[in-house]
Amino acid sequence: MAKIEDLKEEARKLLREGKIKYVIGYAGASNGWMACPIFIKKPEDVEKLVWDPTCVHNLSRFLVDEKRRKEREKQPDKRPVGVFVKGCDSRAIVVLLQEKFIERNDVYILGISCENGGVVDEHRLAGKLEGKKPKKVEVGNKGQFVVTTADGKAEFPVEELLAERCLECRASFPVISDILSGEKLKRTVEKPFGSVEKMEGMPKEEKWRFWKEQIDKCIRCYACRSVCPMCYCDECVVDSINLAVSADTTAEEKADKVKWIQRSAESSENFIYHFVRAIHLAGRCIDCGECKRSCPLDIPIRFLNKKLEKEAKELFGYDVGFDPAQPSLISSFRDDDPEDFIR
Amino acid sequence: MAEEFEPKIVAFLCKWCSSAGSDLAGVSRMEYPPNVVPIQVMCSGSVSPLYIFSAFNKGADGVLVSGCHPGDCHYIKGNYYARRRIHLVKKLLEFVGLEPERFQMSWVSAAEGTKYTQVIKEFVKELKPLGPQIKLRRNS
Amino acid sequence: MEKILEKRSLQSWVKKLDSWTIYAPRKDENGRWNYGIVQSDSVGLDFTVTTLPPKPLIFPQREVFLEFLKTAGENQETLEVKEVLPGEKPAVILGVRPCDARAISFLDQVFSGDFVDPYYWARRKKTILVGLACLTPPWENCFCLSAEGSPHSEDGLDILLTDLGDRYFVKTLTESGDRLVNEAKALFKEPRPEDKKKVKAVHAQAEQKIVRAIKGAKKDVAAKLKGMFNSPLWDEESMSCIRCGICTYLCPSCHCFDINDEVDSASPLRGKRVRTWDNCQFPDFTMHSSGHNPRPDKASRLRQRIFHKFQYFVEIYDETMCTGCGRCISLCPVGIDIINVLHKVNDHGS
Amino acid sequence: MKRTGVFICHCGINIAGTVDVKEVARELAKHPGVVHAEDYVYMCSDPGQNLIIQAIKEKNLDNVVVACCSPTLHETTFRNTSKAGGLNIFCCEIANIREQCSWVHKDKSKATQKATKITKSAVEKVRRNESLEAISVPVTRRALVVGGGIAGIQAALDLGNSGFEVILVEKTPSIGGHMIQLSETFPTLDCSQCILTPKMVEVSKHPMVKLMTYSEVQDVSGYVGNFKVKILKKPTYVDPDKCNLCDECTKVCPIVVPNEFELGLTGRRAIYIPFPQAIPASYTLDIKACPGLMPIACGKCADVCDVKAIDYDMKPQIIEEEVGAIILATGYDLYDKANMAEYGYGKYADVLDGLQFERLCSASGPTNGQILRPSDHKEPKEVVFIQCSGSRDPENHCAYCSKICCMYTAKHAMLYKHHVHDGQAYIFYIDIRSGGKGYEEFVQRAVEEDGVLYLRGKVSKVFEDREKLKVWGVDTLTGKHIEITADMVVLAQAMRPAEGAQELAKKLKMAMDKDGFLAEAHPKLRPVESVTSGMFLAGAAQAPKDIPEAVAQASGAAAKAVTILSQERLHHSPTVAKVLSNLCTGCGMCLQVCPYEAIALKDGKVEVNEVLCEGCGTCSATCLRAAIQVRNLTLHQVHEMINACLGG
Repeated sequence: MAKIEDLKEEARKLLREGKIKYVIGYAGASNGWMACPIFIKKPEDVEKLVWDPTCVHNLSRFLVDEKRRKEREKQPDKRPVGVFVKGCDSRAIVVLLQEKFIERNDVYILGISCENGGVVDEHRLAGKLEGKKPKKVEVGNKGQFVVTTADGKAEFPVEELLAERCLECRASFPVISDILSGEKLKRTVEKPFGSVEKMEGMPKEEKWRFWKEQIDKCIRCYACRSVCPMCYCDECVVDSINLAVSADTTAEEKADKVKWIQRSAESSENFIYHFVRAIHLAGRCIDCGECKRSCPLDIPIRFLNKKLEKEAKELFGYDVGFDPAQPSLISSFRDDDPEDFIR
Repeated sequence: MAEEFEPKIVAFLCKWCSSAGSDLAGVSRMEYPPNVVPIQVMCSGSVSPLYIFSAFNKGADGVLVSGCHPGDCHYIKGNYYARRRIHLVKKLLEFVGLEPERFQMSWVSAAEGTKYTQVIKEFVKELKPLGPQIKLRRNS
Repeated sequence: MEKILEKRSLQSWVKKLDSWTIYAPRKDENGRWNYGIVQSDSVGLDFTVTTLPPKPLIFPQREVFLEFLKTAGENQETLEVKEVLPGEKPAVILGVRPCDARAISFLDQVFSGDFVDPYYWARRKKTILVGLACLTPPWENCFCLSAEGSPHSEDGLDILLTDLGDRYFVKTLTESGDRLVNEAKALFKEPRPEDKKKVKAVHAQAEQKIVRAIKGAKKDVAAKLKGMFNSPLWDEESMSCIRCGICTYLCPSCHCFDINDEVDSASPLRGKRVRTWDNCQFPDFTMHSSGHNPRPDKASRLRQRIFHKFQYFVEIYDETMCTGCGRCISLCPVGIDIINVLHKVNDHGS
Repeated sequence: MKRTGVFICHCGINIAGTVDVKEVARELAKHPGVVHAEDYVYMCSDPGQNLIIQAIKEKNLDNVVVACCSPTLHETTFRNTSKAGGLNIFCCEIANIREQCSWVHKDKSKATQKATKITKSAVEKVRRNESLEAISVPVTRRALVVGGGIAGIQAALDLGNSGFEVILVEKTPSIGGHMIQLSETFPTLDCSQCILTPKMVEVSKHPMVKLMTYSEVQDVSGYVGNFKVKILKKPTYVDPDKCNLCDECTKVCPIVVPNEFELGLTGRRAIYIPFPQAIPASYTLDIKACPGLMPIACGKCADVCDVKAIDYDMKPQIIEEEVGAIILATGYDLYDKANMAEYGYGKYADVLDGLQFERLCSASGPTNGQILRPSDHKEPKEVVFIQCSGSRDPENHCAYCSKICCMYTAKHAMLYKHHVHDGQAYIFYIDIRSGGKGYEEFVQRAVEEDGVLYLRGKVSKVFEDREKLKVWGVDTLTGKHIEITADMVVLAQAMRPAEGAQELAKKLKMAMDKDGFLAEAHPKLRPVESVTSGMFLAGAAQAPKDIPEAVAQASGAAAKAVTILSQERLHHSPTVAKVLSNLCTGCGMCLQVCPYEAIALKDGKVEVNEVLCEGCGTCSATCLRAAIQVRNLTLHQVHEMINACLGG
């Protein structure tokens, strides 16, 4: 079973020896029962690190910030940063490496295998607790989830509380790491795309009604793209492109910026935004589920990405986030890619 | 009597094959419905998904991307990238419930004026019963 | 005036209010509450807290200011401009939490002064806010008391309801409130002395139940902040920030906006001038057309959020622009906690 | 806002018959930025063009849209007109309202609406065009030819004769390639060496050709017109200027290794001359075979050399050259017999491949032109030739047809009969492919005059049985099992790209096809050009070919190279990809999709080599950040065009 103590010891050692700049990990939060990201610079603070099924965040997202920070600084500290990763998070790092956004020695990867577990889904847990507030969620000795509330402890089978994406996860262990805790258990997932298949089965108009209702809710707070380690563009293409400005850009050109979508959070504009994000994540999304979790309006954004993950796999035999050397999904092709949809 | 619905279609035609094929249809005085407004691009591989989404957003009832047949690309392999990219876009649009007929891709060579005509005729015919595309259209 | 309304009469009251659109909290499939238009027979007030505050009902995320159309004749061009003022039916928002109502009173101040915003006020004047006092904190991160509010604050409200078990204690606070009660006079009874006593008691109890608080008075925070513009604190506290807009878009008192022309057609030139919410946490909020960004990193953006709420706003309006609703704390995807940040501000340099 | 003029051509009634051109002009006049809109009966006529020039001057136009026929017809015309009016050629765009509108529609009102949209779309585009001038780069007027076989020799000669300096690089000690190993050539049966050696001599003596044998291309950088090449010159340890070809050294050399030129049928010494007619005529000391380059280890050759031509201290040299064009003629090798399990993995001495059989037939070969079994030097009385050995077998070997085997097998059978009159030749074949001048007649001659027995079918097994070879096969025409007890079996092995050619192609960043042959830029229209501008293909490096085809392609490649070398400067369309480096994150996806290797990563951002870029725009559709876009067809331009096409 994954033990965070080994990783903590390693983190402490690395910090003490000055081999890494800081460690990105999980700690208890002040705002509720879920863990939150923590940035540890001193070896004595390593104690604060926790590992439990509420460690949902994909901490590789913060490697993007680290890169930006280094770019801004005149004399950047180029030591690697330590980062705790689950299986899905590690695959995000693989994609970042694949796209040369970071280099392998920018990061010291502290991997934790979810083994047969994963992370809890807030809504599923709330459903189980019927109004009671959770205080803590832990993994019990038989792998079950133990939830502490004001009324004491309650136990649940893992499948009942796991996030849907964890139930569909085919590699619950880090595929790349410098130190690994826990086992690389091969899981057999009967329906890795079950949730998407359910939606595919809906009649066309029902699909549309579902998505229209969901996308109408969007207020374009952009939490989905902000939390996403793959959305590392300095400026999203759907925003007016400001960064393209150079010294020779004329005022007229500035005024004549391309506007793919309006700022208004209207249905049509929201759709385009979510389409663009989905298509830009095709072959890049590693299904960490953070976009869905972060959405304050519970839009199931993950399905759009999962759908394209499914197509990438089924149409093009493309697996995301296992091999940093493979060409990207959309910058490669096979001679026999299907073309039955073409006239 | 209400006027018959005339779908608005944007067609992205690659310069070397499909646009040339469309020119051939013209030279041969073939007739097809005037619903399609063509945009000539250098290669089907240069058609960004943004173009397609944007066309629907701006009120297109249908969008066509047309390029050279596999193996015939003027730029060797642009149409292979297009094939993959466009396929993904198509799957995505269908996933949210857009009618599959609204977004199509074709291979039309410079010699296939007849095929171009046929593609347009069929496209228009398939779009007519669907009525205007309001799902993704701005201000609808 | 002070009245009693039996809980079972709530729907009958709403039924009488047919000259208003009635908004009340509704629960979605994920268990989240949000305001929506309701019919009298589905009105209920057993909600916790809405994800979005009632702010968008008065200050919508998108507001059309004017429509324009340029037509070219043979020799001259004509430009038609038509102002579009909100023309919706008057509205009643039922079940406004006191913190959210207080926030609307801040917006009232912002949108008046030297320039009275006609769009804001067109809606605001036609909207009646019926509040519901909190008897237990609706969620774990409420801190209204230390934000100079209270679970039964009356600021910004037209009516405050207090749940007394089988009945609501109804206190009207404005003429509009009175009018709303008078629409169904017969349903409202005079309160008994024990009702009044009970209201006081539950209000006092409610205050006791609030666990979270900002230590330190607003003046101290504001003064402290003045010297902290260049503090390394912002960098540290913003480490986990992901630059999303949840904290601000969902804040009941944040009100920054952007104005854009949405062009529907180039010839003839036709479109709308539109105001949309904007968000100081977005990198492009302060992006200059030169490509230069004076707030280039998330530290400077977090600093802006705190300074605006606890320093700049205090200087102008003598209020902190925060009512302690706790949304930014509970909904932050990475657990950034404004109370913690303010505590660190307070501890700064000591 | 830029001032645009719109000119709508009637094209007689070709356009005006279906499109209300006046209406289009009226609509366009209302379009923002359009300050002038007029129609005219023939815009391409002199008066029509003068209208445009006049309007540009009088109305102070910044750009022009001509709504007329397809841009393939008059784009150049009107761009030149605009230039005459003082505008950059990119300030003019064509709206195709004839081929794509008036000629294909009948409903006048709808055609007019469509023509209006097409024209507005062109206005939106032209307003955002940049004024650009053709990209111009100087040309290094020399060429590099890689590979000294017949294709390379021919290309080098053609280039040299055109007056350009050529560097001909050959990796082995002598030029000549595989052709010099052949005995006779089909269909004329003239002696291969007799026709090739004069060319070898010519190229080696050519004043414009610098011959570099025993040399390999190590690295190529730069781009069309401006390549920088690093060539490794391997040491031969023999100074060719001093060597007088006395051959004393080989007599004392104690080492014997298989002779490559004779395909292992005989041996050679560690110091050797590849074959008598080798060019350059000089010895090479094979460092891999030599016991050591010092007198202590052996030193016999140096001792015996009177002219002191042997220099053990000779070092490899890296020679840098600058060239403007490169021709690759790296040739082929035969598919290794060791891959053929069914034919004995090449382990039976009397199972030969085609090149070995050539050497047996050759008068200068190991048997002096007598056909004898390698195992016992007896004359074979029954010889089985197996075609498609390794070719046309997608499951186990190569999927493609090696093209020349049908012909050379017929030749082999014929030559065999000419040598062994009482022998019998059998040929197992799948099909006979004898397309080519005189080829079919040649095959018929083998059957009719020389009594060669053609058996349609595949051989399932070859095995040794009492000093003979048993060949089992099926005649698919009769369906009968066939067993032949043969004295010799000759395999028409498939042709593969030459050893090392793939590594070289990678160094040169040249595309290869799925079989490892070098890929041509277009299978039909650009068969001698590679995908990389300035690099050309000749001979079997591109695909299996016979001698005349290889020679023809070599001359074609040379002519193509001359189109570059004959110019002082190269001009290239400026509508190429441009990087917005603020947005680029260096993910390299554009680099992966670029068919021309025109994009490179530098310091975490990509850069476009404008000379190599053809402006296809696949990079721009791939980029997630719109950080790479094609000039004058940017995402923004297309966005506005879409809007105009939809009436917005």
